Amino acid sequence: MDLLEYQGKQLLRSVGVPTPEGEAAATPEEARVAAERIGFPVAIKAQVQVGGRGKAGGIKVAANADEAEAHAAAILGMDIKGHVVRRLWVEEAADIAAEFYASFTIDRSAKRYLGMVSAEGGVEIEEVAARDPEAIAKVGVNPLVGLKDNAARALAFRGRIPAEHRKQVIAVLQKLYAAFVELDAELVEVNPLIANSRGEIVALDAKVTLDDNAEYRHKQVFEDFHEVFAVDPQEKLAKEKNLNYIKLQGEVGILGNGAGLVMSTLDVVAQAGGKAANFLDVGGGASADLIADSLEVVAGDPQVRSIFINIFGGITRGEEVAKGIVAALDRVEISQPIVVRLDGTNAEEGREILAGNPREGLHSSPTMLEAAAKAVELADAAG
Amino acid sequence: MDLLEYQGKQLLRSVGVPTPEGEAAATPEEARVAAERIGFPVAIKAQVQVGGRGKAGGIKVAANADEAEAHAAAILGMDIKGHVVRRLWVEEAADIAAEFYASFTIDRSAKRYLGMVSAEGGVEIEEVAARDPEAIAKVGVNPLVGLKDNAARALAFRGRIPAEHRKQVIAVLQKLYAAFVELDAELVEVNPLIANSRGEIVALDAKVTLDDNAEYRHKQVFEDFHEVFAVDPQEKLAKEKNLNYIKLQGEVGILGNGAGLVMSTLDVVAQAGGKAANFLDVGGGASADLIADSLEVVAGDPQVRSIFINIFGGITRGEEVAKGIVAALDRVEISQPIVVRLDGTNAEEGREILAGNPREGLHSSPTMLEAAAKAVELADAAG
Amino acid sequence: MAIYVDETTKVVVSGLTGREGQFHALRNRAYGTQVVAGVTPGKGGQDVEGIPVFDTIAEAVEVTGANTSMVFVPAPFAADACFEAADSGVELIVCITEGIPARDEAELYQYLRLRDIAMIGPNCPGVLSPGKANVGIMPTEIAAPGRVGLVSRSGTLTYQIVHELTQRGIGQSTCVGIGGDPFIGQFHIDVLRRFEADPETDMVVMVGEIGGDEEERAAEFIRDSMTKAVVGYVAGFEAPPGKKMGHAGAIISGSKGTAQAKAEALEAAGAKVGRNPTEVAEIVAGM
Amino acid sequence: MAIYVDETTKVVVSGLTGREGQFHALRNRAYGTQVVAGVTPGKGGQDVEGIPVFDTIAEAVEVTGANTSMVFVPAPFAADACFEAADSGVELIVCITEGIPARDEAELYQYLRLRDIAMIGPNCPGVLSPGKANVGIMPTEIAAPGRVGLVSRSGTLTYQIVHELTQRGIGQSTCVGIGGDPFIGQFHIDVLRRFEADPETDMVVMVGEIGGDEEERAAEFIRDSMTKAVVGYVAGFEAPPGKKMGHAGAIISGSKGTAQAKAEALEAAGAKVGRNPTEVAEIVAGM
Repeated sequence: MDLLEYQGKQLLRSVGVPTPEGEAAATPEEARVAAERIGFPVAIKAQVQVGGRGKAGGIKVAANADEAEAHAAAILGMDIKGHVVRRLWVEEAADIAAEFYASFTIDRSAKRYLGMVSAEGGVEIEEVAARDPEAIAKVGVNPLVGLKDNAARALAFRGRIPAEHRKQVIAVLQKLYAAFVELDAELVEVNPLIANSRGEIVALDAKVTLDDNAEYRHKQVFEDFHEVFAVDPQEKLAKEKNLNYIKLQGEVGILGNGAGLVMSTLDVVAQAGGKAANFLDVGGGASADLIADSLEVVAGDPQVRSIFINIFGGITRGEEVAKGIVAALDRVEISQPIVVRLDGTNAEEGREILAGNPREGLHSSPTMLEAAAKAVELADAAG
Repeated sequence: MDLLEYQGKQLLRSVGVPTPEGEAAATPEEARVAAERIGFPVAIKAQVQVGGRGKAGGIKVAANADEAEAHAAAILGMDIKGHVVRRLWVEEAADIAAEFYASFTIDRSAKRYLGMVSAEGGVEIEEVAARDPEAIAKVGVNPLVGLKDNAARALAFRGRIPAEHRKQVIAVLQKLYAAFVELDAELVEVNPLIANSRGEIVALDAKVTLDDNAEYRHKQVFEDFHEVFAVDPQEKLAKEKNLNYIKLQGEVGILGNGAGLVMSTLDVVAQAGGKAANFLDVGGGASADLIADSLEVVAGDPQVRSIFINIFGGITRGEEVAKGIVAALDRVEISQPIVVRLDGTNAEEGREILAGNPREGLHSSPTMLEAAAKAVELADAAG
Repeated sequence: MAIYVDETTKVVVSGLTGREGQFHALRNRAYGTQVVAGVTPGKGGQDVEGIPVFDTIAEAVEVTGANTSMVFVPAPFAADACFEAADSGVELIVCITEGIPARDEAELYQYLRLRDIAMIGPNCPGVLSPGKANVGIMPTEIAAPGRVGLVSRSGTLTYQIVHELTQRGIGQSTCVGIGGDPFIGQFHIDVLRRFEADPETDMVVMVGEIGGDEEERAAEFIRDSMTKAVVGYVAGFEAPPGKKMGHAGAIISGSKGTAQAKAEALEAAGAKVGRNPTEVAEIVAGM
Repeated sequence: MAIYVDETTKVVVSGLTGREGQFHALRNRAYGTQVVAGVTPGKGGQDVEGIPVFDTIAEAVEVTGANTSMVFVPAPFAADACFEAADSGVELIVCITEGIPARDEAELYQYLRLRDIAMIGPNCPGVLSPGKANVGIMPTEIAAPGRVGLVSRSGTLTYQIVHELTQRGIGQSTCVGIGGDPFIGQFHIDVLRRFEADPETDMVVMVGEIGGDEEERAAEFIRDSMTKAVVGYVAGFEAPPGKKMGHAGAIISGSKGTAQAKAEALEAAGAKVGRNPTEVAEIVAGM
């Protein structure tokens, strides 16, 4: 789960990382009240799960209450790289003496964690990496050993943190690492980590991604922060039904079992000249109900002009899939044509059920490639 | 540092291990007051750094205040295997349904930690090991990984903890392990760990040894618990002067540099027909002052009839040693004859200093073996 | 003799008394695999259709001589079961469980290195050596004994390719589903190394997907150290960056981990790469 | 060529700017050892009598090509310096520091196994290959080049024996002080293995003391795997049980770890055992 800036900051503050005073706001009026409580100048910051909001005009400083309200009104509703701003973070404007970068993340290649620090903060770290890779310290952390003092020091020294800030930066790094581990985070990134004019080190931004697999260990945190961020109503619906669904830009709706097979299905649809409208993996051993729910989600997307159901039975059984399709067609009006490819466990039984329940627009195809071609053809015809 | 029972229990209680209510007492009157506060029946328990106090009569149950005072009077001052009882622990008498054994310690052979659990508690674990080794579960714990749930479970299952107590015992094991690690303990042993009639698991005894090397990490704990337990006045004096001194039973006082060399010195004295009165390692790079302090401690032991100073200079320099000897002889009256063997760094200079300050009873010997023989001969002559 | 599992494999199943564990363990046994023990703490002494259940894996190993652990317990307890297996004396762990937190897997990965024990998974369909043993959840009907090795991150995608191979009369030596998580015990490269050394394997099909750089590393290994032919396939050309495509590990981070880059790396290493499962089978059939 | 340290050894000293570190590093250099760098965080860019100081060991290794770390920092920071050294690219760590908590050493021991790096110590006098290199605090005047290897837990006791050997005209290939703590990086057995393989060593003197069972394990190794003669010595026959004799590791626990048992194990393994340092030297001289 990608947290919003203010959510990440709340977590960091709870482990002792200094962050500026701030309050969340959802309306210009709330922003005004928050700003008055905090005192001026304040920064009004768009809360979106995407970088680059500063350049997009999503951060503005207000010198008084009227300005705060006006900025809030301007930022709320703004579209930043496809993310609509629905929430603001109002915080005391920072007094920046120096801007650094610090993060901990998972290093898949090295099979451990990775700490990164740079004295060049406040800009995208990829830019720094491109311009001067030596300006970024990278230190691997063995998960069994943790962030030893020497590793925290190495990050500060090699990241060229100035001597006068080094000690406090090292202390903050240790807290960030502790938060990274204790929260089961996949990413904890602070950019910029600033030194203010009093020499204090403060996290001025925070990007925290939590590991969804670890939700059971952090029920409260997930509950507190779980808002349906999805812009897309289909993604929202899928989330409610616990489906593994991702909205894409094409017109062929996809439903399959197994992440690899579904990815492969998107690819063969593209090879057949179409574009997938979504990724939807029903997982292993899907029931008829789950199949019906899934079909409803896919069909509800107005962009979808045909639907390709691609199932290779293993734990998932063909007759359950077929029953789910029939049940969904009974339950809701599905206007798009459907192509079904069933193989593997009990595929024969499944095909028989479908053959026994003929519907207009419900097609069967014996192979994945033929099914893809058919689905694309039907989508084109409906276009 | 070996903690007393009640000290260990205080630490275990602080990490959430249930222990009986109790109070320390140093006089029969204090014991009476404590007993009245706790309520009867109470157990009056001798606090000594040695096992087997139960058999020696160091634990008694009192049904009323008079009994409590009488038992306390009887136990205080008792000599248990050379340890004089100077402190009592008064605690609510236990209601024992079952007695188990649990410990965590350092396993030198396997280079990791070792957990041990047995359903046969309340007797010395060595007895159980001799009678039925299978009754003791032993599980190694990698320090980088910690006590995983499966290891705690394995201890409970293989230690034959009855099913009805297993879950709580596992929970206590996890707390004991956490205490073992967080306190930098060398040993945390609970024997017996009891189940009371309400099915609660309670630590009825506690043997905790802390790692002296880790004192700097637990300043408060060491300060709270650091009482001079030493029975021997020489050990007490040595502790005050920060010397590495152990009292032994012989008549030849020993002073050397380096633990291995001092152990070897005890051995050659025995080979020469004598017995060492102590182990004293002045360590590396000893100053004249330290040598003088050490000599004072050794000479102050009334059992000592001759003193053998055995120095092989490395970091320690011969002239410093010689100066220390001369200074000590100036500072205090030393009645025993002294044999000095100096070798290694600046031994020549040292020998010259000694030769330049001749004293009655101060002898030099060129080799360790000759010096040992001489020291034994002098001790015998003085005997 | 086959890689990872064969006739000598003796499986102890953590979570045998659970619904999933029981279902698949019995299927594995029905296929001829020696499923010798189950483990469920507190249920020691029971049995599941004749398979004895123990409280700990170590006890199961001691009594039954099990040499392979298969883990079916729910995610919150699965990493612990793998740690337990690592200390129990087995040589191989096959962890089917999906949804284990990355932190647990990261620690487990490093611990297994310390113990020098191979683990397949987590979040994988297991290993099938057709005609010899099946440890996991792969459907066996679609496979046939033969001399093509297969390694894949994905389950059903693997079945699809196995199915297409078998339909063309091409049997498999061993099919290995290594799992879709970022931290898994055996990566493509580890499996390729075993196939290269396996006298019963002539050719290898390697199925990758977006995310990480393991396919690129495997490509290096293919170029430098493999004498046997490799046919590659990579899923996820259409996957958008920054989205996890079902598998925790299937995510393009920035411009890293794309299917395009992986397919190109494999081709540059001399592997033929099919554009879809059918083409993969056709390439193998043509070799 | 000698074991652990020789002419090719390039030492980076953690704690070079401290009193002890500076004194011994300069002595080591005066003996001819290549002391190429020091490390003190925050003092990077300075130098100690021409030896450049860096902020981190990794940087020192990168710039100077150091292959051996010598650690002289105070106990609260010493284990961390060893962890740092383990990640820095050196092949050998010599940790002189005394008084490191056992927990830190236990974790360090397991981590070094994972990294496959050799560590001498902690709480040791270091390693001396007479005429080639000295890394540590051993006095070099008492040693002479030769073909007898020496391994010992103790400092001054080692010097005593080296001294007695040299006085009898017997030189040493390498003298290794492995340290007196319960968790040390290299135990007797590790050093014996290297001496057995070292073409410049003909015979080995092994000095043990009470505590643990490493001497017993070494005895097994001597019996099973050593072709070279071993002369043994064990200190602590007079040590009472339950008391730490100066070294954190020198303690008889119950009836375990006695000098008697260790000496007997060595003799049973075919080693001649001297009763005191002088007798050890005499036995070697007579062989």
